[in-house]
Amino acid sequence: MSLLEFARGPALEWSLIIFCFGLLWRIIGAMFLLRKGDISKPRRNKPIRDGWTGIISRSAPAEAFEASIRFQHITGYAWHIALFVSVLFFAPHIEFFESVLGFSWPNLPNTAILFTAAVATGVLLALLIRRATHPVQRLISNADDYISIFVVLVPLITGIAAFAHIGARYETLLAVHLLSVELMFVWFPFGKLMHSAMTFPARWEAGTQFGRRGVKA
Amino acid sequence: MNTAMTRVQDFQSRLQPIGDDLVRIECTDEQRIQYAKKAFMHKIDGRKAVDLDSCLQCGMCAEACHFYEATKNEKYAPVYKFRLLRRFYRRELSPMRWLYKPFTKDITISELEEWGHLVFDACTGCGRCDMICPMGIKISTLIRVAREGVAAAGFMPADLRVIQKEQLENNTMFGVGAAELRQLVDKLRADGVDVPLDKDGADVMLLTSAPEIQAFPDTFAANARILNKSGVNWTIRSDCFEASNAGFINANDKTLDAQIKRVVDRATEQGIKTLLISECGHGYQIMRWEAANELGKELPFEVLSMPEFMVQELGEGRLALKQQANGASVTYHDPCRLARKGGVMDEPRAVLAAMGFDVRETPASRRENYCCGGGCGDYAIRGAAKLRQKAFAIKQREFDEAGADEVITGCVNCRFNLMVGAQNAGWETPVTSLVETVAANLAD
Amino acid sequence: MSSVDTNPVCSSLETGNVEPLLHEIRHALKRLADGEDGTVIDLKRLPLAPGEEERIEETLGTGEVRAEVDALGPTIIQETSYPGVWLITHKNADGVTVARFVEVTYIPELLRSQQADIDAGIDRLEDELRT
Amino acid sequence: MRKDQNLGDYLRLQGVSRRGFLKFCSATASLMALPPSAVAQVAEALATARRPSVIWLSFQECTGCTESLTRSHAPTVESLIFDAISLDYHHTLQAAAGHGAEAAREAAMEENSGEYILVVDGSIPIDNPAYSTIAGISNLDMLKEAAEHCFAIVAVGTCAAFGGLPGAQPNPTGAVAVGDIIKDKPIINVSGCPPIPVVITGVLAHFLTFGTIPELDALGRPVAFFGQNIHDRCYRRPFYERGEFAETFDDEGARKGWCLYKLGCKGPTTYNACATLKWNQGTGFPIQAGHGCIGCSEPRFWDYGGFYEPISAGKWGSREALLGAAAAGAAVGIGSALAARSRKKKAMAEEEV
Repeated sequence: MSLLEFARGPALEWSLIIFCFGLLWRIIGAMFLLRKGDISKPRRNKPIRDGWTGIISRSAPAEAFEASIRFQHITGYAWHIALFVSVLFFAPHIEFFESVLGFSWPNLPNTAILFTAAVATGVLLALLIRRATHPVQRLISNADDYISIFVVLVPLITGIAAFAHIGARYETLLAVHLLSVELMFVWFPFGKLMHSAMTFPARWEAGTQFGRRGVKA
Repeated sequence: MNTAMTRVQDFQSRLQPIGDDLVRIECTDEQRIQYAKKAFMHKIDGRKAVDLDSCLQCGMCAEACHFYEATKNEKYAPVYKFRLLRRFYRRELSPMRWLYKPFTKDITISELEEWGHLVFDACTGCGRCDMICPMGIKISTLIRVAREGVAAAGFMPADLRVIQKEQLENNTMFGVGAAELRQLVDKLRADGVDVPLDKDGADVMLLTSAPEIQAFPDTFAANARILNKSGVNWTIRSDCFEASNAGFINANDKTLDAQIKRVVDRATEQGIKTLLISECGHGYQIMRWEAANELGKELPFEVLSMPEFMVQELGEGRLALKQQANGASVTYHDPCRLARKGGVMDEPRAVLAAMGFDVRETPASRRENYCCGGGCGDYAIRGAAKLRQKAFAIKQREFDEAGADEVITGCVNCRFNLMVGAQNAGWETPVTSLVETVAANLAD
Repeated sequence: MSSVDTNPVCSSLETGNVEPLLHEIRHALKRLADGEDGTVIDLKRLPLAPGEEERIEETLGTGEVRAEVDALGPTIIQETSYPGVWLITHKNADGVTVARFVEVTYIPELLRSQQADIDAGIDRLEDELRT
Repeated sequence: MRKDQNLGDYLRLQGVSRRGFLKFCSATASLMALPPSAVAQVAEALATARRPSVIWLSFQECTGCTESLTRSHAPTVESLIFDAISLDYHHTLQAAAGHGAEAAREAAMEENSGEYILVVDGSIPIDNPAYSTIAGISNLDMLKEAAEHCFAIVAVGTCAAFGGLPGAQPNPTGAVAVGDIIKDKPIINVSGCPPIPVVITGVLAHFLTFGTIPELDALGRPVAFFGQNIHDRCYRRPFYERGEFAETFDDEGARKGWCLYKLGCKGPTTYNACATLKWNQGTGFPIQAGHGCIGCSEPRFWDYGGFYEPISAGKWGSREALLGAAAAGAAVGIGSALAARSRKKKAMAEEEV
């Protein structure tokens, strides 16, 4: 079995199994802890609307905070948009998703993807440098933070290398790229990459809890 | 120096002579850690679990914290303040605790001691960080649990422990009890202000607070004048007038619940329809939003803050206010527990607008307003005075940018803290009370 | 086989290799004019889309000289419309192209009479005269 | 051509002029993927080259490789290369038969011991050597014997190079490649199913010209022909860059000649010279004909998933496995939450005591 076959076959299967297993384990394990309903008389009783407000409003900081967190705001958006465009709209990726999900969607030109991947890599490196140097981030960071950056950075770098044929033959680079993505899948449920799933229940709670007091989340 | 400032200084002096030896806690380090963990264990529910499991460690919350902004001390980042709780959660309650435990440090006694400073001196629980978190984590509620753990371990500042002990045991705060209230009522009656003390069968029961009676009797008087003017059937009980809750400030559930129960029982007994909270931010938050949940039953009465009550009375036409002739400008300082945590933001502005004030907002106001710097008992912690003063510089800058003639607020705690800060900083814009302003502008 | 049109819309295909090739020819010509050596480019080693070779031919055009060498099948040597740029097509006895070069030079080597052939020619001529 | 004659003399005797020889050298250099500037060097080498003896063994094969070679060559320049070598044994092509043929092989091996080139097409069964025999000699024995005194081995076709079709799962004969058996001789793998004929002749031309082993890649293939993948040299590559793909074999994209990646083209992982040398006298190659590359010059290409499955597609067990994992995860999640709840309750009860 070649490295590429291993990456495309058993490694992929097991990483996705661990991913699905861990994802559900963590979300359900956290949400199913005991919680009591709030019985204070709500000022406003529109929990669904407020929940959605929470999910949407936390996508952008309030005006009063904008100046102090502009760097995170801009890099946060640049990172996520560049990452998602690179992941979701590169033709070979779409073929991969189709093989897993069973449906596909239109792709973007490779030059556009190369640009977004370069942006994502650059931004992530900038964020890594900031994490290692900014006093607050340096203080609060633990192994999870650095591992999470690492497992996302490696697929980006190997992906660009595979695309540009830098360093090794295409099939080797492709295999390494796949393996690095699989490493990310495996790490995902156990580290803070889970924020991409947890953000919904967490923001929803913020929306409903503030909403019932008449405060916009 | 005006009389209000004199009274404030007098009140401040009451906070001074508390000796640490009065409240020394005798227990082993292991016991302290166990107490902290037990508090954590109690308070982590499904909601907090989701929050604790969601943190991105982005550090943005630091930018919302006035203590971090004032000092740039990275340990004041809100995310750091609940770190002990997060570690406990990861070790003991999180879904993946079996995996995390070997990689997560246990809580140590020296950490608990250090956090005593971080969660008491350097956190007013204002919740501004809740507003910035991109994940929607209710950070201040997590820090509050951390505070409960640290308090349970006996690392709360002695200043606060004394207050708690006093309220639990004597039902007084800063030495203010029924006698002091009666004394003030008598004085007001002599001045021609009627106060229906201990009147049975009233519809509205007013809660005031020790600092109000002691430092801001004019505020108390203003409440009475407004209530009398609107003509509601109200009362204040000499055995149950305190809105402040030392249990809340000190993060001690026993005291918190005892005080809530005292108020709810008395109000229920009297069959009152409305519990009205004078200018006490946390008193409002507790009675309006926490009491029912703490007692596990819905309250048989409604809870209103003074601004809400005034808007209601203005709307019903039972109150009328004089218009400002000269178009004086004011800035309203949102007490965090009334605004972010209470939802009362439109009402005070409506009342000020009804008097024709030119209301000028600070750059950050309403739900993003900066804390006065002394909330949640912080103003009573002597060791945190310097820190508070640094944070005051932010308020000063904000108020200066708004550029109004006067700062008005709806919480005696905020007012007290702002006045002390202003006094120390030599900043001269007057800080006054909303109800006092209304009382001074009641139309005949 | 070559009569089968495998790409009915081949004119729309482009590898993007044509233009760089033309630039390479231009540089080679300049070098030649500056007194440096000539250059030979092997067209069979370039990935070209169907139709692109024809485009190169069209762009280069035909010049004044056209010669055909008959050695192991025909070889067509065509000067293009750019003097100094020659298109050399080696075919086998069946007329199938086996190699194709662009040669940038004053005169392609293959046009010259070769010393070995001259020597052989002298021998043959002498034999002829002897008889 | 006598064996002691060099190629230059031989060609001259055939009436090939110096011009003709130069043309032959140009074509040969082009064939070997050498730069045009190497023609002089090639000419010099070829003029003095000795005629090599070649023994061609066919094992478990379909004769496609031989067909590829013989069908393609007309009386061309390449054919001169064949004329220039001494093909002493090739059981499909030779006139001799039976014992005579085997005798010729043995004679050639003896006469050119240590110098002859052994060409092999087809794989070798090792589960039971009797699965494939020639003149009663098993392929395994014949290969070992012929390889012992050869100069080098050229494994022609994917079967000889990597085990090929006979080695496809479940590999009933235990077919292996030449390189799996012979370890002490240089082996040049000319893979492909079949290989491009000019690549076969190109490798022979290299021997003829330089008498050395050409530079090889990690899989033992000549870098000159297998150094780049199809994708990098494909004329449809610009469509890949622009993200223009044929989605089916009869859609607008297919008609417009867009990239066949999504239709399973293995170009990016296949190393061969199809995109430049092309097939059928340079007419075209599979991608040009509208079908993706199937990767025939790569080891185990037939076991590599579907020919029409994109290379980036994952090959994994089943969605059921993922659903099962998710269900198990949910169960563990609920279990851990229930355990945490009971821990909490226990802790609370303790305090009340």
